[in-house]
Amino acid sequence: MSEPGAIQVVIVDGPLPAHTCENESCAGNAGAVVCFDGVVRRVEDGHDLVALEYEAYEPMAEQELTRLAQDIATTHGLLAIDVWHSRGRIAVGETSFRLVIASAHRREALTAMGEFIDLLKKDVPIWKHAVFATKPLPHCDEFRARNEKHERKQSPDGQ
Amino acid sequence: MSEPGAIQVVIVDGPLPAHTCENESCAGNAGAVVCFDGVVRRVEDGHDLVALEYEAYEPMAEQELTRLAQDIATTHGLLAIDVWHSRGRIAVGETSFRLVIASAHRREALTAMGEFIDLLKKDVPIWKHAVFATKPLPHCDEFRARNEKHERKQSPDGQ
Amino acid sequence: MMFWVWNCWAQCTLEYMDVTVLLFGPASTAAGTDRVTVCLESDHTVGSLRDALAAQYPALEVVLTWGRIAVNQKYAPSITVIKADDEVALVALVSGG
Amino acid sequence: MMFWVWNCWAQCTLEYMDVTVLLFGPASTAAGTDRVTVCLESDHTVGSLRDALAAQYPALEVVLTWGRIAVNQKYAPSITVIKADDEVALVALVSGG
Repeated sequence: MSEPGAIQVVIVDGPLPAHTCENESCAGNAGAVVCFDGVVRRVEDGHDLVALEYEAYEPMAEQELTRLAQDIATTHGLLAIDVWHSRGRIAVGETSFRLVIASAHRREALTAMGEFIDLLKKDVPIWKHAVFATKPLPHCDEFRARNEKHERKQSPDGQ
Repeated sequence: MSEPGAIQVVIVDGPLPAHTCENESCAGNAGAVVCFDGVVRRVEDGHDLVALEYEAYEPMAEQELTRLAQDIATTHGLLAIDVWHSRGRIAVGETSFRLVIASAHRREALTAMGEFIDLLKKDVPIWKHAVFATKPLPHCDEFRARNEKHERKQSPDGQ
Repeated sequence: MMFWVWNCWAQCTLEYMDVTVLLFGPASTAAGTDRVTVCLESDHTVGSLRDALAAQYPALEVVLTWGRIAVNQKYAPSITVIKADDEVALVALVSGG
Repeated sequence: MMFWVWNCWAQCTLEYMDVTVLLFGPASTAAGTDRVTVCLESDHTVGSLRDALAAQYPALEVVLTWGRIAVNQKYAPSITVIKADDEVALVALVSGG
């Protein structure tokens, strides 16, 4: 976080490195610095995972993350947002997503964090494919479930 | 975080050191590791602060933090909670409180985090005294406001 | 007046255009490729592109029910007109992070 | 029966006890000290302690309206009986972290 109101968006190859929740910046204005790490879990839908493979549509993913960060920062009056997302193969236990939010008080940071991640999943063109230990054909189940869900409520352009 | 379901509570003298949101542990079960840093802000009620002085009633503060962490971990099915709180003088921009929560999914971690901090302020016997740059008699205003509020709604034993 | 309406209709219907559509995630899995080329016959809007995609690539029909079209890396509503050099993608998110 | 009631009443009312109460934060500020000693005259419950504190240290009256009593580092309700060696504190939180 380089300066108050700063937005930083980074898409990196591979897992995110260990990270310190920095707060030296924000010039004494931040009362809360909240850091969210999204980590690859061993078990996905009851199956043992080896890794997740992330595919991003760049630079749209970066643009959408930036737009989202700006919207959320404005809505909640945040001091700074840092977003990091991996692409490529991320093993179990490794971090693929990181969101750091600095704000004057805790409530807006926590609310913004939940909101950001919900909207990220809705709008940011990044896909994950599960790599299972035993079972091939990774995301077919997920895909089929989604198709069935959406066959019932169709919208002309999905918006 | 040493093991799944682990609770760690630490009260330390002075500001908390920079900290990495660790997630190597939890043995691949954690999908979310959320780290909250409470930082001393420059401005408190419109006045310029130099520092906050934290006073703890130990070991009750540690016991209450542990009980709270256990309650919250059970309620939300969390994998691990680390709590750190400073005592003594913490300068503007320094961290006086840290809460790290690991859970399978993000929602329970974020909900638990907000809940934990609200209950901490209600139940854990730690007090802060503002050290102002210009104005002496630190927490008199706060104290007076609180008194006025409570004079109106009295409860026999405050519980 | 009659001439102007005819002229507009002729322009709109007669200018065929090939549009390459980038595919990702489930759209790419469904089509078995990371891009398809679709021929727009009527107008050149995103709405028509969706209809043409579904007609020319039946494998994409289901994904199109929830997927959104991005034009030049921005989500575009049905009325957006696609120009020759635009980058067009079918973005069908399942989950993101 | 009458004897038993009398005996109990006599025990409860006649055993005076000095209790040291630790003070922190606003309670300490109000009293100008970090501990006070209060004399319990009737029973030895937390409820009576609160009454005695307010009566013997009027400066604490306001803090007592929201502060809680902790006995041996646990919040204690009004009916808790205080024993001779218990650690007693007045915990009046303003905000914690």
